[in-house]
Amino acid sequence: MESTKYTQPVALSKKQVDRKWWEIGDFFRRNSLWMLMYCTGCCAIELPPAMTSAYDMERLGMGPMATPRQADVLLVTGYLSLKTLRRLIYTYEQMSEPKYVVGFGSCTINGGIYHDSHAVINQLDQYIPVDSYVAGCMPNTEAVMNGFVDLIELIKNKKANGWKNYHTNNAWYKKNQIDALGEVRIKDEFHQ
Amino acid sequence: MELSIEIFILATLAFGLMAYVIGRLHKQLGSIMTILGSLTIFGGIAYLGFTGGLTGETAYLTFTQFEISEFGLFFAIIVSFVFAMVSFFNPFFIKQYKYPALYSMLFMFSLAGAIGVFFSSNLLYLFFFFEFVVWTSLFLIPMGRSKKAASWYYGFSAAGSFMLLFAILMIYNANNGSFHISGIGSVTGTTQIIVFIFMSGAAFTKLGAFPLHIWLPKVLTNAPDPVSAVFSGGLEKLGAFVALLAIVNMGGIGFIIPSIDMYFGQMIIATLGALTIVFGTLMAIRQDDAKKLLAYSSMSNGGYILVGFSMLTSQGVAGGLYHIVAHAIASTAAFLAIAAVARVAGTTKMKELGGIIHKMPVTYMVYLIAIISMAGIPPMGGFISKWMIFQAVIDKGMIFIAIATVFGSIGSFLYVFRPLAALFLGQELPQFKKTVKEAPFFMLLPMIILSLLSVYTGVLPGVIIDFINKIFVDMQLNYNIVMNGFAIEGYTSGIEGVGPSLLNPLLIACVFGVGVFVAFLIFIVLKKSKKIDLMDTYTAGNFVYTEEHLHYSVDFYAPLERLYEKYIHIMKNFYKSLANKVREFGAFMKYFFFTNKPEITVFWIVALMVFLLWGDVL
Amino acid sequence: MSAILLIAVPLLAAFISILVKKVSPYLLLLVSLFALVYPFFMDMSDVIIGGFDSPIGINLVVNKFALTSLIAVNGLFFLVVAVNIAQYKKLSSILLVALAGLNGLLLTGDLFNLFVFIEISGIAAYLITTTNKKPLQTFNYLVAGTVGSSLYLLGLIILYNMSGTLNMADMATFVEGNGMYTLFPFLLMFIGLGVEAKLLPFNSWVKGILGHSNNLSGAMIASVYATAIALVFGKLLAGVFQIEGTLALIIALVLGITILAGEAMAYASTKAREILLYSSIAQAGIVILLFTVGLGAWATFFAIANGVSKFILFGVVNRLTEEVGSDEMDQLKGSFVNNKLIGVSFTVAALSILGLPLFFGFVVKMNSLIGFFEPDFVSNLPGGNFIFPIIILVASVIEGVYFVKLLTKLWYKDSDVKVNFTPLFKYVVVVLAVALIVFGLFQGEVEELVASLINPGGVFIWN
Amino acid sequence: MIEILMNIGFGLGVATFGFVLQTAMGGINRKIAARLQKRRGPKWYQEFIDIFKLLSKRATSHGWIFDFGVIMALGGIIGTAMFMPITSSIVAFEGYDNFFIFVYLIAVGMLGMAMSASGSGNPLASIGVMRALTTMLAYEVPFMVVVMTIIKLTGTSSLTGIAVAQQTGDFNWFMIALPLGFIVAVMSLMGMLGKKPFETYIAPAEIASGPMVEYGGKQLGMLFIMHEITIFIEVSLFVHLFLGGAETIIMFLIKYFIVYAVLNLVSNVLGRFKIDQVVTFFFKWPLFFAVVQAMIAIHLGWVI
Repeated sequence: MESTKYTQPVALSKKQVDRKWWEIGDFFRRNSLWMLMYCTGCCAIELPPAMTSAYDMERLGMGPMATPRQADVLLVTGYLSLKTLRRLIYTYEQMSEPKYVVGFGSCTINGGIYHDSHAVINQLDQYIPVDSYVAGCMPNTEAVMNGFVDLIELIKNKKANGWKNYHTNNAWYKKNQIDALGEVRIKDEFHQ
Repeated sequence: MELSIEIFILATLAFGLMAYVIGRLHKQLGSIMTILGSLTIFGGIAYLGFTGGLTGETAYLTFTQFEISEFGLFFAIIVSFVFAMVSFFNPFFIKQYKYPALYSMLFMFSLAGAIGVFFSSNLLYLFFFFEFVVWTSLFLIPMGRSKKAASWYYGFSAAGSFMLLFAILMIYNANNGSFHISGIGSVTGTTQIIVFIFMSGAAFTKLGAFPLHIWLPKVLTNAPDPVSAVFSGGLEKLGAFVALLAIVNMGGIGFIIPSIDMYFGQMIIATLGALTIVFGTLMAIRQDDAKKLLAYSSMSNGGYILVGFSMLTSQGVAGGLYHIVAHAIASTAAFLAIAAVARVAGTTKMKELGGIIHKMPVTYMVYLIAIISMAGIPPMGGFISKWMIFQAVIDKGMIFIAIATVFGSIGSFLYVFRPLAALFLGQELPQFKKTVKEAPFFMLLPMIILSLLSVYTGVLPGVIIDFINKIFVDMQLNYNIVMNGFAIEGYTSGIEGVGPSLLNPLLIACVFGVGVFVAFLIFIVLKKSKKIDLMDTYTAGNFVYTEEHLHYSVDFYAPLERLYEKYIHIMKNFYKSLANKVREFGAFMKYFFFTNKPEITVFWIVALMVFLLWGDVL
Repeated sequence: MSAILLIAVPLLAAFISILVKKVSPYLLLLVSLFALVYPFFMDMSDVIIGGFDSPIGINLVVNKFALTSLIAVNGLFFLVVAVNIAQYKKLSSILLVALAGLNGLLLTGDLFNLFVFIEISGIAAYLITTTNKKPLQTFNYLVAGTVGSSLYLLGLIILYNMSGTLNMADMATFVEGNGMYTLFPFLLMFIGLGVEAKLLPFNSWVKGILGHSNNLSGAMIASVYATAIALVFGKLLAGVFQIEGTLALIIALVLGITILAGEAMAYASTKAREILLYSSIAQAGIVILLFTVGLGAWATFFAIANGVSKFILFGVVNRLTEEVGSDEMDQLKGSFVNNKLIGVSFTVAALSILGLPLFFGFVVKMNSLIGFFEPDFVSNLPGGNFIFPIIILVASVIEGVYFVKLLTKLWYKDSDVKVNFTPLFKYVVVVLAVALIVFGLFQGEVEELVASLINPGGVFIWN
Repeated sequence: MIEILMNIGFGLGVATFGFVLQTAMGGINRKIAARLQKRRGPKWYQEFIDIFKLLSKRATSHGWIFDFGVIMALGGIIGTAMFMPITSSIVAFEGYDNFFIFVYLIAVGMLGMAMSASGSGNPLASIGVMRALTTMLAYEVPFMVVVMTIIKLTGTSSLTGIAVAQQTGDFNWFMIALPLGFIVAVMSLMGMLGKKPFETYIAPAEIASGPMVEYGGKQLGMLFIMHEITIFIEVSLFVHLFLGGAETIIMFLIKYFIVYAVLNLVSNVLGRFKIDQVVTFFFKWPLFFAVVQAMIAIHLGWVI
């Protein structure tokens, strides 16, 4: 039988307090995933059904957002040319932390049908950390929804740490990015 | 201690002369004299005025008479205060002027004239000082950007002051050859209407009210920066003074319109005041020059004063008077802030400026407080006056006037925000990153004082309300504003069981403070945010490296402006074509009478003779 | 001491100066100084010439009005001469004749005698304007002036035929009794004098003369002659003829149009001299208007104030024009930047004309206007007491605009115009400007002075 | 002193109540809208989650004015909400619930937000602010005319005073007494709340959510709180002015819900105006109706 005697509660260390707060935060974060849709590829076509009455992603607390500052999840929907990669990285770096990335379709995994194109990158993971992939070419809407649920699970289990990896392995990512993009000579496309 | 007001006027003139003499030797020293002078005058008048030590005896200027009235004191304190505050800017701007010594002298002279206007009990000499102000301030204007503004100013001012003169002469005629100021109230019948029309005309020109407003934006834009502040905060108030004499002192003019319980004359003034508000607002919204924008805002605020006065109720008149104080403080502060920017940046065009806040945060705060007051937002002075004017307008049930006042009030929000966004905020343009730095202490000092006063008048209105009540007693008006503790008890209820609605500015300020405190707490306990560069902003993935491309300041309200841009030049064109008509008439006469042929003369002589012989003369 | 000396001495000096050319300039200076000083010591009595009593013989009227006018006109004359004589030595005798003529105009109490002096001073004026080197314009002036004086003479003949007198005082009583019949001759005389006094449709000569004037002729015609003629006009209007009814309407119309058109024309001009000359047309209109409505006392001073101001304005502008070579406003811009003292005086004169406070012009204009509004003042012109003040005020607004334009151009533009003014000219101009300020400041004293021109009945009189 | 502190505490309570109420209401209405579109919709407390999530994130800041503006915005709105009566007897500062305080004090919040948005250096934010202010100019004028009519009729500008005047039977509910004015007020309220068709200044696809473009994390969270309280203030104003206020808190909740839900439903079936269409729209019919209503009520005295 447990003692009913009053015991002084053990003072939590700062780390523990932070952890508790983090867990609370994680609850909110996984129930309110605001997306930034980087719709350059064909997989973007799967998003409208996911959003509307058929699958209704709003019930997961997800919704589209206008700018990277406001968003939590970056959806990369399909193939990514080198030209857009620059912008993707720029956008990803503008998002406020914690931030997650979901890659759509085979293009973000291995290049998909564009795997041998000189203008397209093959593995998104080389350039920015991806937390969850939705495979398929193209993936059907259930798969997309499943991908989101996976992401929610990952956050719950504290495994969606891509954004932390981006900090810790920043040098590696940067190197890959620069290798892919080459030296950028243009300062500004329209107003040189 | 007792001092006569003429001592102050003479002292101001003496300071002006000293400023001139010293200014000839050393520019800055001369302008420092203006600081000393106007501070002395302000201090003296304010101190003696409040302690009752001011007398109107004349020992030297025996040709005129002075009387110390509460409303004269009210205006004199405000205007001399504005002069004193602006004078701090003189030493920093004096180098830009063509005639620095003259500038210092005329600056003081116009103050002397203004004081003379407020205390003269002899209407003729009231006019004397009125005109004196006109020509002394006239020569300050061309030291700024444009020389043309001066002739616009003179044209309108002269028209205004001659209207005043005509009214004064009518009063003189009606009062059996007496020029005493009390005669304004005692004219009757048609004379009263004529006097009212002409005096209001004078007030309108000085106040820059529609339709006699054209000079105001021109002058305020092109005059030297400190002079603009003086005009907007100080000299424009001469118009308010005349308006007070004409609209309030003369009482109701014409017949009463029954459904709103308004006199016809006052109704006209209120309508014109409302138009002033609307025109001023619409024009201010579309300006690109910050000074011009503030100029139109001055115009629109003048309209509030007119509307307030013309209501002829306690709240209306008190609101008008309060607005004079609030606007004098706020617009002086705003103009000074812009002047401080212009001094370092060299321009007041908003499309050429941006991100000044990062180098001039104090100036920014001064401007912010000033515009909060101008937009009539608590807890600043402008809120209280606008509230009273609103209440008065509603009380009368005047819908169209109400529309104008609301429109002006919301509109002011639009235009005052414009410099804030385009000039102070936004991207920090590279050309200002090095050159611009915060104004020196002696420029900040008056601006900060003005800001504090803006807050003070908005939080603790008691002192000014008391003063206004004293004015009511002094002018033998049956008005009164009741203070209930710190609250203004404005609107007495007509329905039983419902208490009157109170306005407690102190409470509002406190509650606002509490709100900000709570918000600050929320802000501070949360995770610290990452500081990033201004250029690191959302561009939909585009790479933009030029600040100008990320700075939105040209045609700020373009969609709104498009709706009325066809109609903006109506009044200006009217006056321009009037001037053209005069010119055409002159050219016509020249053509007909001034050829090089004596035959023409002979012809006219003969023609006139024939005409006379043919007619019924002989 | 007799007032006749004021006419006789200059005439005598004129003859002498023809004989001894070398001393003539000094003689001129001396005589004009004498003419300036002498009135201060004159007795206030009528002078009868030729031994006949006044209705029959010619008399000179010496009264306060005459004295004031003499001092003002002779003073201005002296200054004009003193400043310019070095340049125009040859004109000495003519100027002496002019002086005699002007003094005669102001003194005489006889209408025919007045005609004689008009002719004398007129001829002198034509000769003075020859220095403009614009013979055609001078010729025009000559023609217009001659027509004018002939009309005056014609009117006078008719009057003489009716009344049998030429004496002003006598005529006044006659006119009072026969108002109706004197209209036509009066009108002829009005037109005749109107030519000289620059009233509107009869003044086409002004542009030719003043528009091309030089240092001497500009100041002489616009300042000295204008003042003298205005005062003479005033003498007739206030002392001899009473105007009312239809005639008043016509005169009022002429004067009103003169004032407004003068200002409008000045507004439409871009040349500095033209602006000034048209402005002086308007000013002349105002002065005569004041005389017409019976505000003669202030009108006298109005004329004087205007004369002083115009002396400065024309003097300065003509000198500037001489140096710059053009009187276009745009060419003259910035002229005062390097000539501050002259500039200040010019500004004072201009502001005085505008009637701005601190300056003489304010006192004069204000009191003239107050005159209209005195409770017991009854206007003899149609439109009552209000129309004319409004016309004057409207005119003042227009006037203000172009003067301010002129002033800002001259002061505030950058330029390297450097004009040398002789020290004497500078001195004179500054003294006059100071005088304008002093008279503007001591308003009480001015008012007393003016009051002395008004008899106890409150009506301005000339005798 | 104690009393004032109590009042302030009370006021903060009102603000918190407003926040909770409107946030819940927002969630419920998202649910309703979802049901309308045959979706399940989010949880009713979704808005709370969103806000707390934002507060928990690490934000970016563009300098002190960026943060200062946000604090000023939220502070101003909290301050305004503290004056808001909930029922006729539940008022934090009795007698001081002047209508103009709400109109003007709310403006402090707006100004703070506008300032902060412009301070971010993003042109889209400035455009959004420009549109917001322009819209404000449009809807505020007809609304104020209607309110002025009410103030003129009841003789008080106190919000509880107006509500009581309707409850005691001096007037019908103003939605009945001033039918034209009511229609105008509804339109204005939609403008105030930034509901379609007047949500021009947010326009996510066009100008990337306008003023909010640079916000993320706690600043955005605070602006969301501010937004919720603003809506609370505006809808409550409407309830007190036109629906006779509320005697009890239950009545208040019901009326509040109905107003908000109806507006939400209406806005869900509409598209979006362009900004100049917003202005011309408001200055055409609503202003006209407002003036006609004022004329009828004040000058003719025809109040139902």
